[in-house]
Amino acid sequence: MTLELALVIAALLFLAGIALILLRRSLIFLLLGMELLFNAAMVIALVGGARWHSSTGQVLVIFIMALSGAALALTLALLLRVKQELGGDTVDVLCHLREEADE
Amino acid sequence: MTALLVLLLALIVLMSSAALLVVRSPMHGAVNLGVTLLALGILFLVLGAPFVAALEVVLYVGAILVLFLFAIMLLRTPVQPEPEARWRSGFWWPVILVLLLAAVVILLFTRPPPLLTVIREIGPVIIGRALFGPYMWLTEAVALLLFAVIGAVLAVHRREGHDA
Amino acid sequence: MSEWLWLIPGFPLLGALLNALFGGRCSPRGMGRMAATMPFLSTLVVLALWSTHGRDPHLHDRVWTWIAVGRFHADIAFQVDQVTLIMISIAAFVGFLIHLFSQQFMAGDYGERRYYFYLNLFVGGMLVLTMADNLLLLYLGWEAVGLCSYALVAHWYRKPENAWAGRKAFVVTRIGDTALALAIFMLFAEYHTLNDQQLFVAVATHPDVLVLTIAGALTLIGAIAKSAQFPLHIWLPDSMAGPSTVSALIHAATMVTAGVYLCIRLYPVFAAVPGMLWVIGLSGAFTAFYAASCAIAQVDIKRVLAYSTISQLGYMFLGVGIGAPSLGLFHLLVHACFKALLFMSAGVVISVYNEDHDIRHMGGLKAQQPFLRWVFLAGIFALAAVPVVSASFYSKDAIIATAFMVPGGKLLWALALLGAVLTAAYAFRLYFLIFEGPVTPGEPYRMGWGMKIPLALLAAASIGMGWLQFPPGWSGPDLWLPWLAPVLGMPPMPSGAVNVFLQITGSVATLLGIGIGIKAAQWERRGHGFSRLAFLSGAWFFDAAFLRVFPPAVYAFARFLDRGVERTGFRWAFLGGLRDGFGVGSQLLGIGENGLLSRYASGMVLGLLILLVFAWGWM
Amino acid sequence: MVYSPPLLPLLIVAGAAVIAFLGDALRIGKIMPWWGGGAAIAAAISIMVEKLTLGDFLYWNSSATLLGVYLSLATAAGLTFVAFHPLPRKLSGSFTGLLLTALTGSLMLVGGQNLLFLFVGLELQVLPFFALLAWPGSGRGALEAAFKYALLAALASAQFAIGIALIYLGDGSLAVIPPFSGMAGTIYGLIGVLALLAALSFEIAAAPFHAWVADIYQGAPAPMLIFLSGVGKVAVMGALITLVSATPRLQLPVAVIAAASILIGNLLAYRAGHLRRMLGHSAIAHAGYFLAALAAGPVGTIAASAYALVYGIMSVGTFMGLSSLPENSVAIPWTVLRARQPVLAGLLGVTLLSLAGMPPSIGFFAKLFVIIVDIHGQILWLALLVAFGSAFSFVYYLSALWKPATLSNPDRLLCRRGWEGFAALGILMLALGWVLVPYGMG
Amino acid sequence: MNLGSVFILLPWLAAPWLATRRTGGHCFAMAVALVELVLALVLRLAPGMLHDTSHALFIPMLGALWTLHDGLLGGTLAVLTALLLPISLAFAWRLPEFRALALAALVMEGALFGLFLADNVLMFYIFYEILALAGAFLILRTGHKSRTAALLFLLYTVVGSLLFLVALVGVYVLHGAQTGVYDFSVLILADTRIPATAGLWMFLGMVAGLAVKMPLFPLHSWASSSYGAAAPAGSIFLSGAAVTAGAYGLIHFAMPMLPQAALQFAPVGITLGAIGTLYGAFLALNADNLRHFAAYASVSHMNLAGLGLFALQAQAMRGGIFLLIAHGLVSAGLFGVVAVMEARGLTGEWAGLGGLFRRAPRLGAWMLFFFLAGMGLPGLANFPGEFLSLAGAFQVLPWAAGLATLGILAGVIYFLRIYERVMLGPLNAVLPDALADLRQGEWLLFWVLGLLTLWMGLDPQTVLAHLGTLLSAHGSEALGGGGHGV
Repeated sequence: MTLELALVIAALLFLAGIALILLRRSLIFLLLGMELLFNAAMVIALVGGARWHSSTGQVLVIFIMALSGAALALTLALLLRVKQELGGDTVDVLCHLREEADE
Repeated sequence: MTALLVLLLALIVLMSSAALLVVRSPMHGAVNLGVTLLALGILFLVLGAPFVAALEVVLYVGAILVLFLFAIMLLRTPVQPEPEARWRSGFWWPVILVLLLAAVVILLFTRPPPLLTVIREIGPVIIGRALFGPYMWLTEAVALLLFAVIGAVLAVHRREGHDA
Repeated sequence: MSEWLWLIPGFPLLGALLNALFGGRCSPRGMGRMAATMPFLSTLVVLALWSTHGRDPHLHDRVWTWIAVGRFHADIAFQVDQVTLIMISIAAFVGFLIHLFSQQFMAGDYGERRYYFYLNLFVGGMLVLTMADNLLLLYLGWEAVGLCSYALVAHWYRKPENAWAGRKAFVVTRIGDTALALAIFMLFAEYHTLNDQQLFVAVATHPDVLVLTIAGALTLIGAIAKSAQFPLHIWLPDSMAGPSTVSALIHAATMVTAGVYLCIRLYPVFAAVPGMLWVIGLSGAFTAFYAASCAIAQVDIKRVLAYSTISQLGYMFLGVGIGAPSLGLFHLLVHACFKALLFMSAGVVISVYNEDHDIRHMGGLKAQQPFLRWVFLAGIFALAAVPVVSASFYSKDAIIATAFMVPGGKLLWALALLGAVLTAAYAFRLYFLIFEGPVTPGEPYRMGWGMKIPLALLAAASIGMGWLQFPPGWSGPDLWLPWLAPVLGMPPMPSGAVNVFLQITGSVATLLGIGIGIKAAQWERRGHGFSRLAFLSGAWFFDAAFLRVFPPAVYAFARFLDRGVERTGFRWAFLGGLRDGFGVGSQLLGIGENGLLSRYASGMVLGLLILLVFAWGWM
Repeated sequence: MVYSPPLLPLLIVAGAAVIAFLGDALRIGKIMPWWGGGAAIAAAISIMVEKLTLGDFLYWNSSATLLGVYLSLATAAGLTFVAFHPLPRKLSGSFTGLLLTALTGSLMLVGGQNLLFLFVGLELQVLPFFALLAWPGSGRGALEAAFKYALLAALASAQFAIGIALIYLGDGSLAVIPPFSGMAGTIYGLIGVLALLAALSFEIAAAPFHAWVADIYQGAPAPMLIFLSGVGKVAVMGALITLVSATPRLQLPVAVIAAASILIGNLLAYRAGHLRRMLGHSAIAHAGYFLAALAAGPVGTIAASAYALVYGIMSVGTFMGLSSLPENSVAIPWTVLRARQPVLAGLLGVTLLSLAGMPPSIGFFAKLFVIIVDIHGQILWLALLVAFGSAFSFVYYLSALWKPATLSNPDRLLCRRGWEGFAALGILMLALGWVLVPYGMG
Repeated sequence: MNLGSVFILLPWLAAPWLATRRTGGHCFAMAVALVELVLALVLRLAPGMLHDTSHALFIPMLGALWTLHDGLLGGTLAVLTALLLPISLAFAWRLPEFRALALAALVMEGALFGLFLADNVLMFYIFYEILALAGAFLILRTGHKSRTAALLFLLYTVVGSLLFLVALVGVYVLHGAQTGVYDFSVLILADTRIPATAGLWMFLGMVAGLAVKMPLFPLHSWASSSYGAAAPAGSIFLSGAAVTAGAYGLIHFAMPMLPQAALQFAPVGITLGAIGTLYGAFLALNADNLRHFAAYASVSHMNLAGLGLFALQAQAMRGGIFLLIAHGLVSAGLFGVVAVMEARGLTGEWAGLGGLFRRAPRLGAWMLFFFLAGMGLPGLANFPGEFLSLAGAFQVLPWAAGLATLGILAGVIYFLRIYERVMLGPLNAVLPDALADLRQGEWLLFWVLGLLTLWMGLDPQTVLAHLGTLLSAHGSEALGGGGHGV
């Protein structure tokens, strides 16, 4: 039962992450949502590790952790520049590149 | 027993992520994320991964969340004229999308194959052996990546980029 | 057998080519001389032919292979038999006379070179048509003369109505050409040959009645259109817009007879289908009557003659239809002479009256133009078939008489006889209005020898040509029918009391007609002649109705296809629809591309969702 | 794990990357692009040497070898080209390092036979672009593009992570080949594979994961797009080839995604007013053609790798050409170009035609292979869709070719050098088809 | 390098050279065109010269791509092409866009030669596409310089030809699956056994690709805008030479590959051809200017040719091919007339014309000549083709052929109506006073075209006799006579 429940937690994390990314306006929250997604992946990997009694699950988690951390650091750096140069930290400020209404 | 604990953890995750969804201040968001991450740390312990649990607390709560906090502080505008809108414009379609996604995930989990219930703990030694054994070159690759991230962040924050 | 038959059409065609090549370098006068020489040379060759093979001509000359694919084989090859010999004699000789006449008549015209080009081409085309040994070559000549007819009717192109008349002539005859082409296709599809003689053999051995009926009907349509028979006669009165010489040559002597000639040539095909001949006869008899009834109400000198031509051609068809093609051919010959004469004379009359065609504005010309009066009168005699002294009496009346003899021929006979009355009437009405009565002076006009000789020759022929073949029961020359019998057979001839009755009724009809004609001329002068009868002068309103219906329908259909189908269907609906459809699709999809990050993420999640649904369905 | 020969190319590139990062600090950044180019060529040579050798995690099979050599050479060509471009003047050491890191990731993607390996490769390939797209001196649009790319790519990475975690949960192994035969046995594995497909489809901008691509093409500096499009996407295509050929059941979803991409990409490109956006949208369609080849099953693999290769070459050609124009050009100023850079104009023209699939350019042969394998695989409808899409693409490629445009900023037209390279690329694009054909069919 | 390759590549090499010139190039282009004409005649009259296939670019699985053969049909059409190019260039001589026109036409010529000589269907396809692109370029850069028209032209061709490609690949894959030999050579592909339904679909695809070029009826809409937009001198080449590519592909590739399907398709093809003939005729009747008129007349004729080709019957096919060639000459004459008029500032709108014969009788005479040829007057070039097509098709599908025969009637209606509008009647007041008649050079050109037209009409057998052997070249009895008979 534990593993299934852990998977439910992963699903919860996944859904929450997706909801954050899709619904929130502030870019920070979008990044928070991203972290939830990575955590969901980690939970699943650990469930897998537990299921197969293998260390691979944990190795996977460690890699995910490292890579998501790296990505996050870089994205936050970009976010700071976005704030400085585009003057905001919401999705709405990223609106200059878009399909023109008409040619 | 463990099932109850996990259930409790699930509740915590549910509540904190729900809170994450609705709180206005990024700081509150970060705190809620922290709660979630700590709950996950416990979950990792339950799943027999003490090393990863420790890493979760140390790396995620300790490093990444702090990174967030710094970023939030750097981002904060001195004067907050009005509370920002919580949701992005065009709210309902994504909501429906999320609900549908939830429905599909639930449907998919109605037919799970049975999972093994006996959880054995796998300690840091084994993990370390794995990381520096078969996965050594991958670990090196991640090292390269971190190296690259340093270079990248440096480049991203290079001020005089505009040749001005 | 005779490798020089091609010279006959070759000379005029060469003339046309020389004209086209060097026309710009020569004076129109010189061109005219050259052009006139060519049919003269042809005539010489024809004369040589007469002298060498006149008794029993059977000549063939294959020049080169024209089109040969599989069994579809058509040569440029000429053949001459009795019928052909008559036809080429007419075409070459009358053609030459008209060239001669034109030397003075057309001098100084603004399209003189062009005129001679087409005139030469026409003679050449007509000779090819008549001499062709296969249907395809015949079709070539057929179309070539149609073209020349168009070009010459529209000769004075600066007046839009002339150009229009030419076009009408070509288009209406082309209806027949199309039918003829279809007939050729059918015959080829059935008998796999285009050669006349092989075709006749095949038809005789395997008569497929259905095919022959349809093909015969189509051929008949072709002949009718070319020979201006009802209901496709409508082009001929309008084509009087051309010079009178053209009317004389093309619309009286030669081209319009091509239809009759075709029927005579393909006589075995028609004869193979029961009833087909009678239809031809009916068509001819009705046209003869109908056109005569119209002619009597015309006031334009050339239109009188045009309707008269239609009517006379009707008699020729009647001749073919009653199984007497040799009589039809006889009348064709006679008619060629007197109608060419009448048209040329009419041209002079019109010139005298300063291009006024209205016969009510004429009168008493006999004093001013005595020579013209006499030759014209000879033509009128022939037209009216004045007994004994006119050629037509021997040809036309023979046809009418024979019609009485064939089964189902009483109706045809009655119509033809009625037509004969009317013919005599309008002929003398015409003559009296122009040459008799109070004098309306015209311009002085002096005919040169170049004009007088052709007129005199033709007048003589109009009177004397009939003496080739006396009616049955008369003692006298009996040259025509026996000579033609090897190719066309002997027609059924009346004899005995019936013969006498028929000859008397024919003569009486003519005399009655003359009487009516003289009266009609008087009525006309007083202002209440037949021309007041709109039904008759409007040719039973047939032409008007035709014009009211067909051209507008064609143009409307073209407009419909253009606006309705091409522009609306293909361009607006199909291409435009595609363009707009793509545009709208693109625009709708572009909504997703509004730069909003969350929306992009939504797209990805949507994709994931679809894949997950997919997985769910898969499990 | 000890050193195994197949790793050699990766080690060369990674080592060179580390040195390049240090290059700035050592003030030898100026020569770093050349250094990187040399390293990439060395990697290409070593890949050819290592052809068909099997390592633990990676296998240089024929398509991997082909794409690996191509990726190395394309990076080398791009680096030497960029060496003349003003954009990476500063920090060219870091620039080179990041590109070599991305190349490392790309090679891992192409040759990887292990999901974790692929994941690391993906991250290694994607992360440098976060920075590269927003390279200093490239303006606000580039920043926006970079951030959008970063966020969405992170989302895709998360999906990828979830995907491999699920597969691991289902199969207990991270190797690509062995367990996947039983993939359908568990729902975890199935969902996992689909998540991988979604993530990789995002990276090659296949619909409906395509939304980012036009914005990024529009905003990002053209020199970076040489690599993003001509290297990054091709590498991900290589990973997709590995994944799909190992998982036959994916053919149907791949076919659906391919069809959607062809339709949506072409439709979007139809109205795009901006040249770059048009190219972005058409890239969606190209991803569709690639996937269409992949959907044909085993026979499609070769055609798919050929298409990936061709697509890469065309992208390199396009963006090298566009790199010489001012960044904000919405159309190609043909008249000026013809007068001042005729070779460049010729290259761009040939490239556009090749993208449209005009014979006898390589673009045509690539599409021909796609059609052949689709018909061979009995997915006629997809073959027809490829054909129609290709025909439709003439509309927008040719209007890009015909649209009269003036040069907004004539001074920014790069005039120095490069024409030999352009000419070589153009000839390559015309002639390679003939060389490629035997490979593609053999 | 054998002569055939030189033949194909020479115009392609000349074109870039022309492109680099800023001015002039007239004589160069003309010289190349004339050299090509000589080469074409040499290749046509001495056909053994091509048999050397050692230069074939052999590629596994696609076959020997660059193999040339010396088909009589291809050679004949190549002569036509080579003939039309100098004529087209001569009519364009004084145009400001001469170089663009010459460039496009040279590329088209090379592509046409390539596809006439190609043995490999893929090669044919490649040349076919290049032809389309060059044609679009021609439309884009000459005359009205209409982008829409060029795009429409290209799109129609490209969509169609990609369908052709899909069908071709279908045959190729089937053949490969059956024999293990993957090769695009038509000689090899013709041996494929193809299931009836699939074959029919494939044939439809091929017809869509090839008929669009002719253009056959439902696929014709590009024609009027293309011919209407390009400079008339360019339209000469476009309508006279380029259209033959589609028909050639049909005869030489599509039908031999799928003979059974071709036979099945025959009634549909004949019907479409018949409809198209009349449709084009009626549209020509309602055309709003001279260019569109000539365009629709061309469409009408090509549909008649298509009718002949689809009938798969000895007379009809030869007639169709003959009409194709004749149409090249006649269309050159028609568009030549338009070109001459446009060179004198006459736009071809009806409102600006009328009574022109008075000013330019030579032009009027030639116009009438080509109109007459166009309406299928016997003795001129179109007639043998039209008549044979119809006579042959009549044996296959009488009612449709009968319908198409009405085109003979329609021809006289629209040609004469337009002639009357342009040339006859009173002089239009808006016509410029100083309207020159034909110059010496133009007059000579018309004579060349005219004599050829006359020769083709009077002695078609010279051409037809050679066409007789071409259809059996593939050993395909279905086309030679086993189809719908002789």
